[in-house]
Amino acid sequence: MDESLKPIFDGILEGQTSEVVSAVQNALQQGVDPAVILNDGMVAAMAEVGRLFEEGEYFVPEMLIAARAMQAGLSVLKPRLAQENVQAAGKVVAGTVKGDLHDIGKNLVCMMLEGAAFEIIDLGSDVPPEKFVEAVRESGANLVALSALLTTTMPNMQTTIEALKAAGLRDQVKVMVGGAPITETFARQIGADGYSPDASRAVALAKSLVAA
Amino acid sequence: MDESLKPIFDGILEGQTSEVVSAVQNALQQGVDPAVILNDGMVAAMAEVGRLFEEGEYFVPEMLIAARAMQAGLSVLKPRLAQENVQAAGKVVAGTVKGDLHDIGKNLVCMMLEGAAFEIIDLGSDVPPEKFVEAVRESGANLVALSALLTTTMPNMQTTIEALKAAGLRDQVKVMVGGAPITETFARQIGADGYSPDASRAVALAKSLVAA
Amino acid sequence: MPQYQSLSISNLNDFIYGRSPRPVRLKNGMEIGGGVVYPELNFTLPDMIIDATTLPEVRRQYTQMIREACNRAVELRAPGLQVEFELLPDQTLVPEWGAEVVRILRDTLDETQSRHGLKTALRVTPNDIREFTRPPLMRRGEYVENMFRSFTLCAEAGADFLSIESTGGKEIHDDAILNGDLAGAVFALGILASRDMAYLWDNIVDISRQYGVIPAGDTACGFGNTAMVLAEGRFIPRVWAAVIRVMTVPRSLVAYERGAQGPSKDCAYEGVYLKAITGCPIAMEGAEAACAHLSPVGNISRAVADLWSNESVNNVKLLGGMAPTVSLEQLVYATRVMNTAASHGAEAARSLQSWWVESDSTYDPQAFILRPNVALDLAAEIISEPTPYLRTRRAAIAAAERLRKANAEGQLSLSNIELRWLDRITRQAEQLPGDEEAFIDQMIKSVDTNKVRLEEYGLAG
Amino acid sequence: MPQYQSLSISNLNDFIYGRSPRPVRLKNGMEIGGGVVYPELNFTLPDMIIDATTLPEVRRQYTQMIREACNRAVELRAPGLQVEFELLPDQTLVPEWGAEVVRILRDTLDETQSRHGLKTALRVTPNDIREFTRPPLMRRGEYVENMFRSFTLCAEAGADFLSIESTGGKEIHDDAILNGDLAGAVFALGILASRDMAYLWDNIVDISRQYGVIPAGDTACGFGNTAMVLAEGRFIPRVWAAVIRVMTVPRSLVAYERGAQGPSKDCAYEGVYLKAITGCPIAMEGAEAACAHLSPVGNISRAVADLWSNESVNNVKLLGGMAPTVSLEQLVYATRVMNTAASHGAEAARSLQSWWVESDSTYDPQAFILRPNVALDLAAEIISEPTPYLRTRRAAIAAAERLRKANAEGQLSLSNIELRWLDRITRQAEQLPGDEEAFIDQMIKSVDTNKVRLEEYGLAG
Ligand code: B12
Ligand code: B12
Ligand code: SF4
Ligand code: SF4
Ligand SMILES: [Zn+2]
Ligand SMILES: [Zn+2]
Ligand SMILES: [Zn+2]
Repeated sequence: MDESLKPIFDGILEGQTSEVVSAVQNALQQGVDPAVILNDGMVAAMAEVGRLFEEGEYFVPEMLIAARAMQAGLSVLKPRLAQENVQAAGKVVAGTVKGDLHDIGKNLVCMMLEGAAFEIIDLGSDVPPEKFVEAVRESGANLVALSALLTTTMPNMQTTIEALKAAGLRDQVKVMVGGAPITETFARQIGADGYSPDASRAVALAKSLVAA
Repeated sequence: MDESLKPIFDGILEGQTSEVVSAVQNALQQGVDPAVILNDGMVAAMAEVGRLFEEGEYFVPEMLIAARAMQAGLSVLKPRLAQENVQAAGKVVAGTVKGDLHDIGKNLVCMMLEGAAFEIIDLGSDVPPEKFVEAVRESGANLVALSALLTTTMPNMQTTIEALKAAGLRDQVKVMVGGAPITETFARQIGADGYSPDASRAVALAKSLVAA
Repeated sequence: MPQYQSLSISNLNDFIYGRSPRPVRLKNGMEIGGGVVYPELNFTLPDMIIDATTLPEVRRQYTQMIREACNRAVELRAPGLQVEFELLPDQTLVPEWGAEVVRILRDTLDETQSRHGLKTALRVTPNDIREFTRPPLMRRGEYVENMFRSFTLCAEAGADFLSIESTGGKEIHDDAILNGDLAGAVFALGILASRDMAYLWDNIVDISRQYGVIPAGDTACGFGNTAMVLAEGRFIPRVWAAVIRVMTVPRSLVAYERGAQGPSKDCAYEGVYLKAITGCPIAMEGAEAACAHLSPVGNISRAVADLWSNESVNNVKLLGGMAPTVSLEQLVYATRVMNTAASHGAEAARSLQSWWVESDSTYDPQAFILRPNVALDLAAEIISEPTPYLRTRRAAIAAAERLRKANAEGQLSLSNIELRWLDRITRQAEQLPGDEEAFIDQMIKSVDTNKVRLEEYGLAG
Repeated sequence: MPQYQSLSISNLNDFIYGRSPRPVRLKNGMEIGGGVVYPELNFTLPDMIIDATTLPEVRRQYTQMIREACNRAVELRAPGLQVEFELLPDQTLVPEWGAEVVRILRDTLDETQSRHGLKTALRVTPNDIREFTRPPLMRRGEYVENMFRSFTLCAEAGADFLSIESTGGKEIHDDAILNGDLAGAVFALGILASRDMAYLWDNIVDISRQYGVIPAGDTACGFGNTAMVLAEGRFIPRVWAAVIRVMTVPRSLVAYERGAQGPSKDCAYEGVYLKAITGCPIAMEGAEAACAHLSPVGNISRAVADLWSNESVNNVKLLGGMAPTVSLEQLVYATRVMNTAASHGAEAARSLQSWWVESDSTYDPQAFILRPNVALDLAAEIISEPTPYLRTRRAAIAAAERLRKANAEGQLSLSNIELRWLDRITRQAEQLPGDEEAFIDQMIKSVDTNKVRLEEYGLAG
């Protein structure tokens, strides 16, 4: 790893917001490529955070602190990324479907995706199909992430996918779905592009969907 | 009840084969309408057997004995029914679908249907779709009864229904399905006409299907 | 109004399943907490939509579920059967849809009772739909009106017990859990939730009186079980979830201070504490509720239960039958052994209890804090404080303390990571002011007003 | 070859769960019947077809089921885990398809063991596919070859135990059950099934020796459980199903006489008798197997179990997780309390046992005949006879007798209808000749040769 990236990496791991901000500024001054700062510094750090989480060393509170530190660093980096035309890993419109207020699972998925440098437009919970359509249209997102926790709101995932179709937006986005009652089979049935049983695997899924 | 029907009714209830046979002969000699003997004597007796079963007074062994007595009486009656062009309640092709050897449930359903004066063509178990098609074509049946007990043979019900369609026979028959893993929802999904969770209700279902 | 300044059960020997100092008796003679543990069955719809077009299918589903369950209960000669109907959001948003299901259930229960002599009871749990406005309006608006109308219609339609899983304060608490933020959790539970409970339960108790039904109790499900599920998923530390559970006690106690009589809700594991404090009977759930959520407390949760529940199961087909019937059978067997042991005397019941307790309590701090002796000790500490805020603060301090001690004495073995979290919790707890107003002032500054309307809790001024 | 002329367990005090006189030990040190009761988890595919095109989905399903179950077993710190893979017909018809699944399961079990120290065992149960010819060819033809090839390939692929639910004699027995025909049932079990078992198990024991796996045992599922399920549906009397269960003992015993070592199959409730006679460990199932079939023996079946199973569950989604994971959790809690009680000494274990026994045994004759004391008595009577035929005859006479006595003494309360059936059974039993040849001659005349090929049992000639 580049010398100047180490403090960014460590700062994120330990959730030290101001250290990360100044470390990013330093690196930029030293002329490190913004894309390298992003990928080899920040995303790599969040990947390590993810690994520590998988191993049981970190819990969500630690991840959230790391994520905040990364976001702070990112806000410094963003103008330069835009200048050099570096794209986010993907742009995701996320939400819990209509009638359903469970949002913790969805929030965790968003947090993890953000750590992997996806840009998130989080519509919250109880989101009607029209709102998903509108958000996709306005943002030009290439991914939609739907969550449902109730057996009686699962069908609203299908309704949402159909609304995207009707609006002519279905081809522009990949749709991923999740939540406790959802299965791979159900995802296939309703014409979603992918399903993941948890937030960690949701990141891998999102990456593979945008790559496809 | 007609005086001459009473010994038929009682004979069936008590499973006395030879009594039933001679009682049917008597009634015919006395000029009782064969359709009346069938419906008010025999079918009514089997309905009473069914009621005793529902109440826990009779078990299957008693029902089987009653059914055998009825069959014996029926063989005496049949030529006369044919002469007068009295139709069976319906003609049923029954079987357990391909790959599945569970047949007890199906056998009980057949027994009950027989008691309600349906004519049964029992194809046994592990019956491939072609055999169902052939039997329907040859017998001119108006009902098909499919049974499956394995989650991995349930899909063969659908295959069978499709084979009936492909053979142009789907409109001629109503298809009823059952067996432990089957649900109303599944029955609807595969395009069956009816589902019943047990043998007693299967009779009511069969009657309503042929009436429809 | 009793403020519960001392425990209703103070002797560990009297703290046992099936028996409560203040049993609840229904008109049909069924008594909860009077010596027999009954199964409480809960079921819900499979994957489907509820709207005007699907109502016939909704009716068919509930009819099938209740009929098959009642049949099986009769066949297995259950000593009695309680059924819980937890309304789905749509069934509270349109109160008529919920009440209609109540009537279906009531009819079959009554029929079963009159034909087969099976004693039956029906708990109805409308949904807290106030969150459908964000931030929620807690005391006014259409959602509040429909929610109370749902209670009224369900009472009229034949409920014996009314419950709710109310969510006041949760707007703040979800984030507090995920951030490991003790002050936030205390503010949510000790201030917001407790105030909302007082408002809500005054109303529910009123409705109950009016319709002659029994106000049964509330559950801190959205707090304690959210934390437990997150801990099972290794999203948060187990000690944190355990401490939160104890912190929910003062909040759930408010329902009883306002007139609730029990049985508490199955998923309210804080019921163990409520029973010790109030003497009211409780419903609990454990291994037979794995269909609804996995948990680390599958056996220990039986220790002082008066009703034994499956929490909830969707109406899907298993090889042995529909899932609700399968659950019913499991609950009947689970309660049979409890009642049989109890029929051999108090000592036998305590032996069985002790094996359950021992079988779970060393593995997980969330199980440990359900130990009857631990619950008695901590409950006493909690009610030694005068207000919900101070009780919640005390709960956090005392629970963390007790877990640390248990680990030191080898009754629990916590990892170093968990131990570090325990210290963090204690440090945070010790910073909580002794003065409620001071605490409120401090918290109001940091609260995210996009998420919560403080005025709805009588707070902002 | 031991002919088991006396009981291996003769003292009721030694007849307890978790302990068998002849425990079975695996290479990894896991011992069944050595003092600890382990969960045995069984799972199966959801509604889907198995053919060449769906094999990837089949793999995905089994991989998911075993991974989630192993994870949960580790999280709950199970003392060990046995998994059973009961092959579906297609997986035996094409033996490679079954063996492939065995390999998937083995790999995950091994990985779990090496990474987390969880002791694991794998039972594999090929399907008795001989019935796919009707009437079945029992000893020759393609189906027989594939069935044995399935045993071989599964042993190679990593099974620890081999079992089967063999169906020899069932061609006759199904009708006998439904007709209440005792002589037919005795002919099916005491003559046909017992002869087929000897043939089959000589082969399975050979294959086991060759591949270093353990021949575990057979179940009279197609006899005893068919009758139980029919009795639950009120198709046949409960006393008839109870007597049939006892009559299956001599048939299932044959596997042990030919070299099987246990643990017997979960669904073989006759295992209680087999344990008393052979001293081999047994698997049992009860309330936690309601997912597979309802039963009247949910608690009493725990009394002398060495493995505790869910029988089988399809991979559908419940609210709490996939159904196999839910089952696993339930089994872990059920075994925890057994092992905890036992850790307090033999008397504690016997107390727990006695409550289970008492909780079920008065309600149903099928539960009554599983009472440890009743099983010991009847098992002794059974093995006092020299041949499977005479043992089966004795089983019928003694079981009916014992049930009548229990009813008279108030340990059971049978309806008049059931009592009439009991008399009918005894009358039929008393007409069975003492001479086997005479019985065979008598039966051969009435057997429906469209259903059975007697020469396949070495009979016709
Ligand atoms: C916490 C909780 C609540 C909280 C919600 C808090 C919140 N802000 O979300 C409260 C108390 C408010 C609540 C309310 C209700 N709940 Co609730 N609740 C739960 C509980 C216990 C845990 C859910 C949770 O947060 N889990 C933790 C998270 C991290 O897991 P997760 O959501 O599954 O998410 C993970 C994965 O699924 C995946 N994922 C999730 N979304 C997505 C999206 C994508 C794109 C991808 C790829 C992956 C993915 O990744 C996540 C992280 O790994 C579940 C029980 C359960 N077994 O799930 C019940 C449960 C979902 N609730 C249930 C019910 C019935 C209700 C109520 C109707 C109760 C009532 N009668 O009042 C109300 C309905 C509210 C509404 N209108 O929606 C039932 C549903 C039954 C049914 N018929 O469907 C459940 C199953 C409980 C039960 N067993 O009965 N509930
Ligand atoms: C008896 C039985 C057997 C007997 C079958 C005897 C026979 N001649 O049928 C034997 C031992 C041979 C057997 C074998 C196997 N079985 Co089996 N068996 C059972 C058991 C215990 C009872 C079935 C039964 O007869 N019930 C009594 C009858 C009266 O009920 P019923 O069939 O449900 O029928 C009623 C209704 O469903 C309805 N009905 C039935 N058919 C129809 C049709 C119509 C048109 C209508 C309207 C209604 C209707 O009316 C009937 C009367 O009310 C079930 C358990 C269960 N929970 O069902 C397992 C079960 C079906 N078997 C199972 C398995 C796995 C097997 C085997 C693969 C075992 C093995 N590994 O070797 C083999 C497969 C054989 C094969 N190729 O098909 C599993 C299926 C799992 C899965 N994945 O689907 C089950 C569910 C057991 C379990 N819990 O694991 N089995
Ligand atoms: S955990 Fe279960 S019982 Fe509790 S609110 Fe949530 S859904 Fe209802
Ligand atoms: S009852 Fe269950 S375990 Fe036994 S053969 Fe039938 S399917 Fe297999
Ligand atoms: Zn709840
Ligand atoms: Zn609940
Ligand atoms: Zn089995």
